[in-house]
Amino acid sequence: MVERLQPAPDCVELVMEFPDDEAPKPGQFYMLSTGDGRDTYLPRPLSFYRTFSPRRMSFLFRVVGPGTQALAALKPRDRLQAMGPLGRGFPVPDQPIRAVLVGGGVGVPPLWSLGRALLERGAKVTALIGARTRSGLLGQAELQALGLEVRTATDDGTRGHRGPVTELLPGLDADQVFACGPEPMLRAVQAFAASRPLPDTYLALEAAMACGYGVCLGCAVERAKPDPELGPYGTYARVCREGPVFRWDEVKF
Amino acid sequence: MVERLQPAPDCVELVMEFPDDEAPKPGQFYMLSTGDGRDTYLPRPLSFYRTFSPRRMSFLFRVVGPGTQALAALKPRDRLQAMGPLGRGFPVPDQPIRAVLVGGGVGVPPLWSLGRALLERGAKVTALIGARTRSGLLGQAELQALGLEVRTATDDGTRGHRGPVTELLPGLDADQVFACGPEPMLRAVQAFAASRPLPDTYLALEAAMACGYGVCLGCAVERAKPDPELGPYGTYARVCREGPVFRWDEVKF
Amino acid sequence: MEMATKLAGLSFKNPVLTASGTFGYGREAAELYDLATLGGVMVKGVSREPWSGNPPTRIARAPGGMLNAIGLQNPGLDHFLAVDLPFLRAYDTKVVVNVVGHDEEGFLAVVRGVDGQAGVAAIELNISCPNVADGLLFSQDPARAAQLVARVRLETSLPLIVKISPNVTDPVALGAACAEAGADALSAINTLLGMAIDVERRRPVIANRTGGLSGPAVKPVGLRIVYDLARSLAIPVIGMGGIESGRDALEYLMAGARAVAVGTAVFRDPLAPPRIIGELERELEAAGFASVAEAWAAANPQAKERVS
Amino acid sequence: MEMATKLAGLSFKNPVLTASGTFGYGREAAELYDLATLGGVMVKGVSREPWSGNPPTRIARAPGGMLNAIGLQNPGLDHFLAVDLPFLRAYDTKVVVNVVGHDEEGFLAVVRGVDGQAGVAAIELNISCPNVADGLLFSQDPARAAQLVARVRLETSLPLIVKISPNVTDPVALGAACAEAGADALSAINTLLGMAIDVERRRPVIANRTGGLSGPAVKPVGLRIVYDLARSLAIPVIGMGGIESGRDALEYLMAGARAVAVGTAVFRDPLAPPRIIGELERELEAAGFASVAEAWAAANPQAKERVS
Ligand SMILES: Cc1cc2nc3c(=O)[nH]c(=O)nc-3n(C[C@H](O)[C@H](O)[C@H](O)COP(=O)(O)OP(=O)(O)OC[C@H]3O[C@@H](n4cnc5c(N)ncnc54)[C@H](O)[C@@H]3O)c2cc1C
Ligand SMILES: Cc1cc2nc3c(=O)[nH]c(=O)nc-3n(C[C@H](O)[C@H](O)[C@H](O)COP(=O)(O)OP(=O)(O)OC[C@H]3O[C@@H](n4cnc5c(N)ncnc54)[C@H](O)[C@@H]3O)c2cc1C
Ligand SMILES: Cc1cc2nc3c(=O)[nH]c(=O)nc-3n(C[C@H](O)[C@H](O)[C@H](O)COP(=O)(O)O)c2cc1C
Ligand SMILES: Cc1cc2nc3c(=O)[nH]c(=O)nc-3n(C[C@H](O)[C@H](O)[C@H](O)COP(=O)(O)O)c2cc1C
Ligand code: FES
Ligand code: FES
Repeated sequence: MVERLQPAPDCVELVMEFPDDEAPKPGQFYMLSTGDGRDTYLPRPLSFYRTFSPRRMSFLFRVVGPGTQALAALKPRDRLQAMGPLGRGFPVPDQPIRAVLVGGGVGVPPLWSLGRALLERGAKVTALIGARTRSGLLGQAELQALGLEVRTATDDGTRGHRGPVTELLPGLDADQVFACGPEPMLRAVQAFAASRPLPDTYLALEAAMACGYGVCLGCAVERAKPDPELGPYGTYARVCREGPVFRWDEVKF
Repeated sequence: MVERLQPAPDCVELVMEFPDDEAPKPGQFYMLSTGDGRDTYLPRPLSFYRTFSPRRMSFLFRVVGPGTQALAALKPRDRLQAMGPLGRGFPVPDQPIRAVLVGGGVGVPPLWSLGRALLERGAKVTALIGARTRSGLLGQAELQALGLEVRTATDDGTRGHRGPVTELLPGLDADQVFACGPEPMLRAVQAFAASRPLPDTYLALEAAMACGYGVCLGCAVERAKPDPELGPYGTYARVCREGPVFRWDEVKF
Repeated sequence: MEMATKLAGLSFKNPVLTASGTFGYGREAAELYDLATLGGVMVKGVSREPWSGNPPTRIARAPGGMLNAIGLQNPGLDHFLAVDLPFLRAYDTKVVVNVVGHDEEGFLAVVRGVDGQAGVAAIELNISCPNVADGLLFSQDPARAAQLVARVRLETSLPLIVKISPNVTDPVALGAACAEAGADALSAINTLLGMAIDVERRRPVIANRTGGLSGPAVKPVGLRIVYDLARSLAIPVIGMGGIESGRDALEYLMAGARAVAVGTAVFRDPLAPPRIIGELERELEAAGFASVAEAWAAANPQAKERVS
Repeated sequence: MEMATKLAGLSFKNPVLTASGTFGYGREAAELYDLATLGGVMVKGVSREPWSGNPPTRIARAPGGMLNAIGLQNPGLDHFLAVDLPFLRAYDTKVVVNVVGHDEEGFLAVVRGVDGQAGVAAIELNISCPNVADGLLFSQDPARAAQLVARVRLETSLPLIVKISPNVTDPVALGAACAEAGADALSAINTLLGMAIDVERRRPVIANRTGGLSGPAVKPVGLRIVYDLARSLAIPVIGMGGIESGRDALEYLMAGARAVAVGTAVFRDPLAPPRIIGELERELEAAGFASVAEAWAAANPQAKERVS
């Protein structure tokens, strides 16, 4: 761990230096383990946020329980275990599309690298970020610094649109939507993709995870259209392996 | 924690600063807890070693398992929980006696403050310290610095007498013997006290402890002469409360 | 915050008790804080005659907890009545007497002895100690447990709490048999049978070979058993096993416990019980509960017991 | 260091296997290291038909471990035989097929299906899964377990391992009934029934309400059960529960296990099994043992089983 930033009262951004330089794809994640604390036996999944060099990147997270508390308590030069990059990230189209990114709360991290990759391919990218209140809006400056247009929404109207961030969607022209955030927000994006329709809308999901690499079957999410060949076995997909990014119509939650 | 010294390959001395200045008596101990590691749920008992000021003292210990490993991994300015001083220490006679202190391995810590207290009362004090090999001899310089005469013994003869440190006892004139160290050594001191006889010989015992303050009954040691009033209940004494210092003829082990 | 709780006809000023065997008879803790802050005190097991307990080593560390095989060392009924009870009686807190015996007569003698004594709020029958030869005798067979409870019931009108073992196939069946036989409440859980191996000495660490596992490691097992008991039985439950914070205490209340007890945590932090009372008050508030009663079984909608 | 171990007529190159359900069918680990380094692989439970498993949330953290209620999601026998077994067969390691069923017929169908298939070294009957409705059915009654084992015995000459539940009053009685009925070995332990409460959502964290506790927290329980089984029964035991280091593995061997399995530890460290093999070699050396066989039951002098 190299540096610790605090972009919001209950959120921490940790900059880390990795021993190898396996470049992650937007939407992929890492399993992070700290020490041998009693409540941190399982590693915790976190999306990577900004990449500064092939071996230096950051993680942005909200402190909600013992795992994120232990991470937040790290001091520069402390070491931790990181496994990754893991999972299937966002498919980045080669054409210069009109993309809208939607990030709720700590759903912003995967959108940073996605936004950058889309811009590199000539896309026109708008990022919508939402939070309960102004101080919870994350990544606005960082996304703007990439060259994205950023609009904001807060539940209490203290900044930007007052209401769910997804209410900004209908006003935009988009070929594809990419979203990451809390379940109700993702459900609203799903509904929007169905209504337009916007088939190439992708959602980054979360799930409780034990392993992060496909062996525990803990991170189940229901498939919308199970493969009939698999029978009941096809009911659930693994968020860590088949996801965390799914097309909007692949999953039910 | 203020400073970390390494007096022997597998031994560590930690200097600590306490928020209060309750002065411990020679032979008393503290229960130390570190972090919330999986194998360090229980605090670990350690005798205090040197006192530098009313609020600054040190602990000297051998690294044998997860508890002592966690203590040894502390860095200056890390904090830890310490409860104490606990237990019944050595009775320090007011007369200027001829005292012999016997310390085996990491049994040396309680002898430092005891030696100092005896010297203050005009006693003539000889300290015998033993170890398996030369590098395991602890506290020689520190005890000499107090003004004690120090003799050494090692199992392999690499320094001082070759053989158990207790073999040095018969050659000395003593009114009282005070001992701390591994069980076989304490048994030899017991036998010596019985043979002379030296009724005022005291032993500092160890036992597996959970609480250190008398409530768990985990630290049992058999009483040599149980109080008949107590019946079977009197079979065992608590090392943490009735001890850790016992007269040689109070306990069987 | 309304912290009072009622169970088995008893009113506790708050739902935090100290667990049996981790608090002696209160003397050591009383040097550190006022015992009147406690909802109640469950004393170390009392037997008819004094017991010596097991030979050392009695303690081993364990991941997230510890093992013990104290073997119920205690000074016996007479000493308890003459010395320990008078000491505890002086505090404004509820004293629950934990009772042990090698056989039914042993249990009955202690129950008769404490019945009617001033300062005894309730009796807790420890039929689930894994560390004495016959400790689990009554737990292993619901019919035997029920017979013991029925006989004890005839000897006392004090509220009768039976301590449930986690080392059984069906704790609910055990609890149901005890309820049927006249128990007013259950306490759960006692320790889990476990072992530690000393690699250097090539033998179990504990002289008794096996010991009882306690501490945070057992919390999920305790929560499950309390939840199942509360869902199936109409008598109240006192929850315990690995409680070291107000949050843990709240989880037990939400699982269906009317009160909780703090055990092993007092070894790491002698002030844990009063600390937990304060933390619980704040946790209740943060979780949006106006009282302990409101938190009761909030995560267990099918819980059966209603106010007693 | 002689690392080989034998049990139930099988020779393992070393005593470290991967535990069922924490390793899938080996595909993910094979991306990370050569499966041939392993003593053996115990695959995720296989049922006659594909099973969907439980709805999420399936996982919760626990002090010193975790809870899971996967509910035995698996692709079923045909898929296993067509896809997974051929994949595993390519590695020079012993494949143990973990078998599950809702009823006797379900178990028998899978046993018949795998019997005689190239690359299957042994069968492990999972009669102790706490996470499916009928999972503990056969564990809770030694007579029912014995009947199942006896029927399975008629269907296969493969070494038959029965997985013992820690959620029973008397694991030795269960093991004895299985041995009597024809089991060649036992594996112990499966997970302990537990629960976690989500205070914010006011409900159990896991959708299935209860889950199985695993990881270091359960190590003392596993050691105790392995020790008791080895002391009482003449058939060998594969020990598991909370093993995360070579030291832990050695403790199980010294308690009386002929081999061990690594489960939950692979979630924290996917390379745990090969790491533990290396560590075990050094631990054996440091403890003065010349072979795995010599360490066997070194802390359990009354252990019964002799070389098989
Ligand atoms: C692929 C992926 C990427 C992610 N990326 C990010 C990211 O970039 N930034 C970010 O902030 N988060 C991210 N998350 C979420 C993050 O992993 C969780 O917030 C984190 O694991 C929480 O761990 P904790 O120990 O701090 O909290 P926990 O308390 O373990 O879990 C958080 C919540 O889960 C419930 N819970 C789970 N287990 C228990 C239990 N045993 N007892 C009680 N309650 C329990 C509670 O409601 C609790 O509030 C991601 C998750 C996934 C799957
Ligand atoms: C009053 C008192 C004063 C003391 N003063 C000192 C002192 O000044 N300096 C000093 O060095 N020591 C002192 N000790 C000893 C010290 O407390 C122990 O060395 C320490 O507690 C060991 O803890 P650990 O976690 O490092 O090792 P552990 O591994 O917990 O214990 C050490 C040994 O105990 C056995 N053991 C215990 N539990 C287990 C288990 N679950 N599994 C396997 N093996 C186990 C093993 O043989 C192991 O080597 C004192 C003890 C007492 C009672
Ligand atoms: C050292 C020790 C001694 C105990 N003695 C008793 C006892 O005498 N009677 C009893 O019913 N339970 C006894 N118990 C069990 C506790 O009361 C409690 O049920 C158990 O430890 C679980 O709670 P905890 O994890 O908070 O300790 C003892 C536990 C410990 C650790
Ligand atoms: C996520 C998970 C899934 C499991 N699935 C199975 C299974 O399919 N069949 C089985 O017999 N045991 C299963 N188990 C139990 C393990 O094989 C093992 O017995 C138990 O977890 C104890 O070992 P551990 O503490 O090393 O994990 C599972 C355990 C976990 C954690
Ligand atoms: S987290 Fe283990 S399979 Fe996805
Ligand atoms: S250590 Fe608890 S009584 Fe002595």
